[in-house]
Amino acid sequence: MQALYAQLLVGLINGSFYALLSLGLAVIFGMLNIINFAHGALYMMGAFVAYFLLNLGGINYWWALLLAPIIVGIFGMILERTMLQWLTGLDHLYGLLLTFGIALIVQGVFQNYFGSSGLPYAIPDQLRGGMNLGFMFLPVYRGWVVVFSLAVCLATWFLIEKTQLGAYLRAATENPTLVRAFGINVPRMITLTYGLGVGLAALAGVLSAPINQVRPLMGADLIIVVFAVVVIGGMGSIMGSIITGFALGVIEGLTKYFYPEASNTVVFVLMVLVLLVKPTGLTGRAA
Amino acid sequence: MTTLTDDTLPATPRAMRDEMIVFVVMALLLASVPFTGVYPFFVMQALCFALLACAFNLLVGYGGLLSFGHAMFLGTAGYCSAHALKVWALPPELGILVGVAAAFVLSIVTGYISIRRQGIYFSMITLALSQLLYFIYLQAPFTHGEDGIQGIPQGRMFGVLDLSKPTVLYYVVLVGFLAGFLLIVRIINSPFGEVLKSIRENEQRAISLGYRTDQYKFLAFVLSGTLAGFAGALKVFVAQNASLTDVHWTMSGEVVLMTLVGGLGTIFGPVVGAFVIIAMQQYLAGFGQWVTVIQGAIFVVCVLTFRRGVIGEIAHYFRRSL
Amino acid sequence: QDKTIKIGVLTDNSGLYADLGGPGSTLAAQMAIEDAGLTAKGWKIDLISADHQNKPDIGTAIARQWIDVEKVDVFMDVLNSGVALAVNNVVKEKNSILIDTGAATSDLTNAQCSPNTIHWVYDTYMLANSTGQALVKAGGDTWYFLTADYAFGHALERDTTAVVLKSGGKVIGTVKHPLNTADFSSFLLQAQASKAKIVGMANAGGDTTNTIKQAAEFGIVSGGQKLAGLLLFITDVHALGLKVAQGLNFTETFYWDLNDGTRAFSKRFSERMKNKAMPSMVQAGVYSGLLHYFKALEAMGGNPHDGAKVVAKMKEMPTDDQLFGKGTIRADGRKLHPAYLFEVKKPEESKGPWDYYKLIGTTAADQAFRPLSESVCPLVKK
Amino acid sequence: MADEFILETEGLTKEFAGFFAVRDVALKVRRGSIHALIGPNGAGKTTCFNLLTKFLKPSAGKILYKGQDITAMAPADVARMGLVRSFQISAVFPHLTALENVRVALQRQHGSSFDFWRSKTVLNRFNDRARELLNDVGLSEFANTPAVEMPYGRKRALEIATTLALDPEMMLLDEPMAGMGHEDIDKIAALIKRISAKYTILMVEHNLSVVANLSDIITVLTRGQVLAQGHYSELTKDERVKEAYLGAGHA
Amino acid sequence: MPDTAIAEAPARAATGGNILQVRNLEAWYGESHILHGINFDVNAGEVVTLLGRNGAGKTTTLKSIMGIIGKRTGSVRFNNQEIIRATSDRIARMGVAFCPEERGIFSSLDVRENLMLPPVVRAGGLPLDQIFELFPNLKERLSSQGTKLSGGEQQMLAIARILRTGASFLMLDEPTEGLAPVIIQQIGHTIARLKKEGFTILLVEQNFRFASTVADRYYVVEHGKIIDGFSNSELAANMDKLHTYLGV
Ligand SMILES: Nc1ncnc2c1ncn2[C@@H]1O[C@H](COP(=O)(O)OP(=O)(O)OP(=O)(O)O)[C@@H](O)[C@H]1O
Ligand SMILES: Nc1ncnc2c1ncn2[C@@H]1O[C@H](COP(=O)(O)OP(=O)(O)OP(=O)(O)O)[C@@H](O)[C@H]1O
Ligand SMILES: [Mg+2]
Ligand SMILES: [Mg+2]
Repeated sequence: MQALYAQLLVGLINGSFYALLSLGLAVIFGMLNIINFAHGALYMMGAFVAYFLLNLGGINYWWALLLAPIIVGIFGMILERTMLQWLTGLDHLYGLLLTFGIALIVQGVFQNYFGSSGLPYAIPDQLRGGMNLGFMFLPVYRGWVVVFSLAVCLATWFLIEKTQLGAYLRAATENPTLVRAFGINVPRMITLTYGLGVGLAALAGVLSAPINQVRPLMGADLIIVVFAVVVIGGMGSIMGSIITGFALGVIEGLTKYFYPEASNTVVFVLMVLVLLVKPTGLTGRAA
Repeated sequence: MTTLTDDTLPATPRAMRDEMIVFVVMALLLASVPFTGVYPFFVMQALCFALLACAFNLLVGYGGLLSFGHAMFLGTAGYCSAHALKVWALPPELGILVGVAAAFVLSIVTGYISIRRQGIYFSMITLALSQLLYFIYLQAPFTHGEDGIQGIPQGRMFGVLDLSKPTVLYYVVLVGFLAGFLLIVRIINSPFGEVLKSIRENEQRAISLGYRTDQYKFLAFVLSGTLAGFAGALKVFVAQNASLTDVHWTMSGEVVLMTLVGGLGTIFGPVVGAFVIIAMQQYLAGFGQWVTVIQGAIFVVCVLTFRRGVIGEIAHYFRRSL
Repeated sequence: QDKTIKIGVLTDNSGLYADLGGPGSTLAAQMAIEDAGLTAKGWKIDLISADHQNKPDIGTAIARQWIDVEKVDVFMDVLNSGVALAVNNVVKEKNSILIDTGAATSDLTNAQCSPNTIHWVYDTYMLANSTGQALVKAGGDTWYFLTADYAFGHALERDTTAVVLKSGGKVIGTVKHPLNTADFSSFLLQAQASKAKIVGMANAGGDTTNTIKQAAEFGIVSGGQKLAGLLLFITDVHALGLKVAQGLNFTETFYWDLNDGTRAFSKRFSERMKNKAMPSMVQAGVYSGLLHYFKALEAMGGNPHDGAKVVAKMKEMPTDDQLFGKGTIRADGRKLHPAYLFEVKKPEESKGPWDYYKLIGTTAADQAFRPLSESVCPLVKK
Repeated sequence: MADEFILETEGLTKEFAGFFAVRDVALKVRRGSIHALIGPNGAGKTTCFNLLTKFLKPSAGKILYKGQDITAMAPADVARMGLVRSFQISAVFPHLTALENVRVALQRQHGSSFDFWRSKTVLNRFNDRARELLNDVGLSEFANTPAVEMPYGRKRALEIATTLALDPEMMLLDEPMAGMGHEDIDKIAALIKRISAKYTILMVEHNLSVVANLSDIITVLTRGQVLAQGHYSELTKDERVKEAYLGAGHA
Repeated sequence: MPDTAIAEAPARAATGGNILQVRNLEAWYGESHILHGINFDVNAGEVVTLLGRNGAGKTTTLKSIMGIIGKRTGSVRFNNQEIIRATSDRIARMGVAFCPEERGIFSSLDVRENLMLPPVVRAGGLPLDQIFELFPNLKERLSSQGTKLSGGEQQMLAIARILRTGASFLMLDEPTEGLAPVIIQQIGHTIARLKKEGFTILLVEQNFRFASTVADRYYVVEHGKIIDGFSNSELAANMDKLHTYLGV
């Protein structure tokens, strides 16, 4: 029984990464209609930027948490301005391909310069060590990850769903020309939003740097699962992907305990089931 | 769905004549490969992928259904054929049949599950199904996991054609490809194909005309899946192995790329696309670590500048449908 | 007599394994050509390399083309078991040569052995054997396995379990995790709860490094358990950093700091590497394997372009080089040399960059690999 | 009696999350008549159409078509029984030519729509009939024009031709004249008049002169319920109808 | 607050005189040349109606003014400022509002969000309670998904949402299409009232009967050109010509 609690908690921790990553993806998909295949690569960049900040600039983890998303976000905005922008109004597929190409380039460049096995990034001193919870040993850093990502998720949700911004964005996805004709500078808004989504990916990257290796392919391995989360949550639904992210972490944790062989598969089984029962995902709007 | 294909092109009788001319030219070019010194294995491999891409294109380019799991048919047929040839020691023609049958059954099952889903959800459910299958194949004993099924005997087709001779194998693969290709062209230009196109254009309207659209989409899915399986079965003879690569999602992605690079919804596009991508993989293999960067750059350039794909751009330029 | 040689380095240039093979393997081949001194004696040696992207079908396609069009005589490196087995088949069919220094699968010299293939550096049987035996002897008699859930992981676990049991140890549990798992905390918690003295990692690549990193976080090692890597390379340790990797036990057959010979070569090698990395055992194997190949050709007085014949000659001659010392090649194609059990140093023990290992045990060449009596290879006469 | 009325509904109701778009509607459409359904915006006319053609599931009530209960049928099957609709927002196959648009419907009628092994040249046997239909709606010169490139009014006409190709027994037309210029309106009105000899027509339309000229009988819907039914001349005198629909200014 | 703004508006109109001046406007959809030199003026406080057959280019004219046609040349001056090259968001913020013929209701937004979507560009828009008074249906369906509205309700919503923004120059493309006679009358009243409050309106209409109740002046568009123009008082005299132009 104790072991079960431990698995639940661990699942929650993983869930917070899924939530954060799929949140960024959901923002970009739901608001901009871009299937951002480069998300994994940008997540990886977040981790690398944190690494550079520390090792080249002596800038610590806490600043990295702020700076890396901004730096990668700006990179994302440049991508949007120079490339993605030209795809508005076209089928999803083109955005997917373009971002896939971008992901290949980014990963390739990083691999070329930093090898594929990765670089070490240490847990910040303040968050080192762990607590014995009785039923498990909880590393402090993991606790921090859960709390922090939950806060970021909720803040993003508020920004998009509870302010006018969300409505502008959704409308702009449907008919950018008309929204622009209402007096909103749609291109700028889209660029900023893409930056926001990308920044969220980078933030997840910084958070994961001390836990996982900082490797060029760290995001490529994750991206498909994160896509699944977004789909299960209902594409483009912010709250849907947050909840699904956390829930999937927990379900995966339980699978790892009861039937570990299936823990990579469970997400896809879940996805098939959810889509069969609710064709637009758990909280999805009609397609 | 916003249009993926270049629909500004006319579909006139002239188009069908153009298609026949290009087809004959293509067949002659391919038939002369063994005499040109071009390396035949490369061409054979490309032919298998070309057939796969054509099958995929049938579904997306004409049925409007973007499958993101087409590798599952390729891989399943590959594994089943390989197993039949190696373990059951069946002759090549039966080995192919086993693979195609497996893909056929799989496409019925997956089609049944996925066909009612719309747009991006269809893509995602096919992706999920193929991922499920990937993990099953990763663990199933008969696939030999990471190592794959290796050293598959090529055997004698119909007891006479010695497939271990590259030239014989080449022509067998070529005939297989051309047959598959012609079937696809016929499907596209058939009464069924017309209905499929109209469903893609406006499904609600098709329903209101009394079409049970799910049935048409299902048939298209099964045809496409089975033909993709045929490609997978042929590929076994070329590569002489069946591995996880063929069921991984990146393979499904590659098929999409091939089709797009060549021109989605064009008849010859997927063939050209397959050749371009396979050539890229072959010739970039020497570029060391820059391979992925170059590949990525090519995709980016393609999407930004020649969105209609090679054939699509040509067809558009001459205002012909190819 | 024809005195031309063409060498093909077929490796992973862009993926997961690019650091331990990749461009470093090509460099090692280049150095072997330079050091062999054959060019001065009128030989003409060409070197090409390509990226198989870890895909067996790309691997076989390149292999075929290299043999048919480029006239490549010998394939080097070929890491990734799936690709290696596929290339092994092509090489046999076309009577070429494969000196595999990168793949782990012991099938290359067992069920799938071939008169055209030599497996140079290490294999799964040897890793399991050496690490398992040494750790049990050192008191690690209870084991818990974290096993990658596919053929490779299963084989590694099975072989290690056999060794552990034979040496008097006990396996008290195992958990199978899927390939490419990002998070191991669930599995580590189970390993921790088992209280086994040794946590054996029957996995590879990113799975292994992630396990190690997260084990440090969950205090596995500081809690008194020992981590045993069954397949790990110096490049992994470098990537992890000593803080995290310290205390790890695992087996390699080459380390740059073993003796003067290895140090001399490694220093030259590292100077020519872009990131100043020391050679991995795979890269070292490329160098050593090629030198032996050259020796055989020289003894034959020219290149007969007949794979089986050259390999037979190579098996006849004893091997000897700076990197792996004296050794032999068995009938099944297995190259024999000693295996070393290392422990990763604590950060304070390390005297400089790449100073990572303490040697804690050596298994003699004739003990390290699968005995011929257990072999099913048809080339072995019984 | 089932013969007299081709379509009947009993207690037809559609609720959207607490909002009754259609409530307890009993409609009887006489065979061979032109029956108009009018009412203020949001009265539930389109919803009624959607219910009748099964694009929506009724929350309650029963639909009888040719004496048969079709309440639980699928939309395509209803269409196959000869009950065919047009859409309020024009619905054509945009990248097919006008001829092909019509042919798709003919093809459904005459089978061979699953034949994937035959050449589509077999469809040419439908060309004559398709041209005839296009001619009927005045689209002869557009036969080879893709539908996207046709002006709006022509698209409506094309939609009607496509519907006619199915040789339905009953047609539901949702605002067939919306957005048309005057000449087109007259053309389509004449067309409807002509085809009504053969088919039963149920039609929604806001253009009063059209309604007045064409319809045999009119049902007025407000807030999902039937307010009145009768001939145009009767209804224009009805105060309730004036207030709810026609407006004060209407003479 | 709104009151003062409304009070100011006529003053602006009086001094400004000519509010929109279109000269030699040409426009293309991709390759196809649609407008071949449109010339007309709209004075402040007027209701001007563009008439013409289907496909004459009326909608294209409005879109070109709004800056949402890819390629356009010529001159469009709004309040004496050249806007032919301005982006549509800038034009909107100058006080031009556009209600498209296809309505452009957003399906991912509910009715309230649709209504509140266009940002207020200046004071003087209609307050919500007045809007609901005009279109009671909307008030009832506030939390319904935008495109779930009936055809006519969508039209109401499309008009309502630009009345809120305070733009003083409105371009309405066939606002009565698909509306019940009662509502059409109401819209007529609304337009009259807006005019009184100083709004300027450029209208495109097929429903000539409706147009004649609100318009001050007419222009007739054919094949991408203005071929005629007259004021309401000259209407009777021009009826014959109109017949040939429009087939009324
Ligand atoms: N899917 C739906 N969900 C919720 N409400 C709906 C839905 N469809 C229609 N409604 C509501 O039902 C009512 C009736 O709509 P309907 O489209 O039938 O009106 P109508 O009579 O055709 O009007 P119009 O003449 O304007 O087209 C409207 O108030 C509309 O908002
Ligand atoms: N997106 C487009 N691409 C190409 N041509 C177009 C497009 N939209 C309209 N057209 C063409 O431009 C011409 C003018 O169209 P416009 O919509 O301005 O006409 P309109 O006067 O508003 O007609 P209606 O009364 O039918 O609304 C028509 O011939 C039409 O076919
Ligand atoms: Mg309606
Ligand atoms: Mg118009």
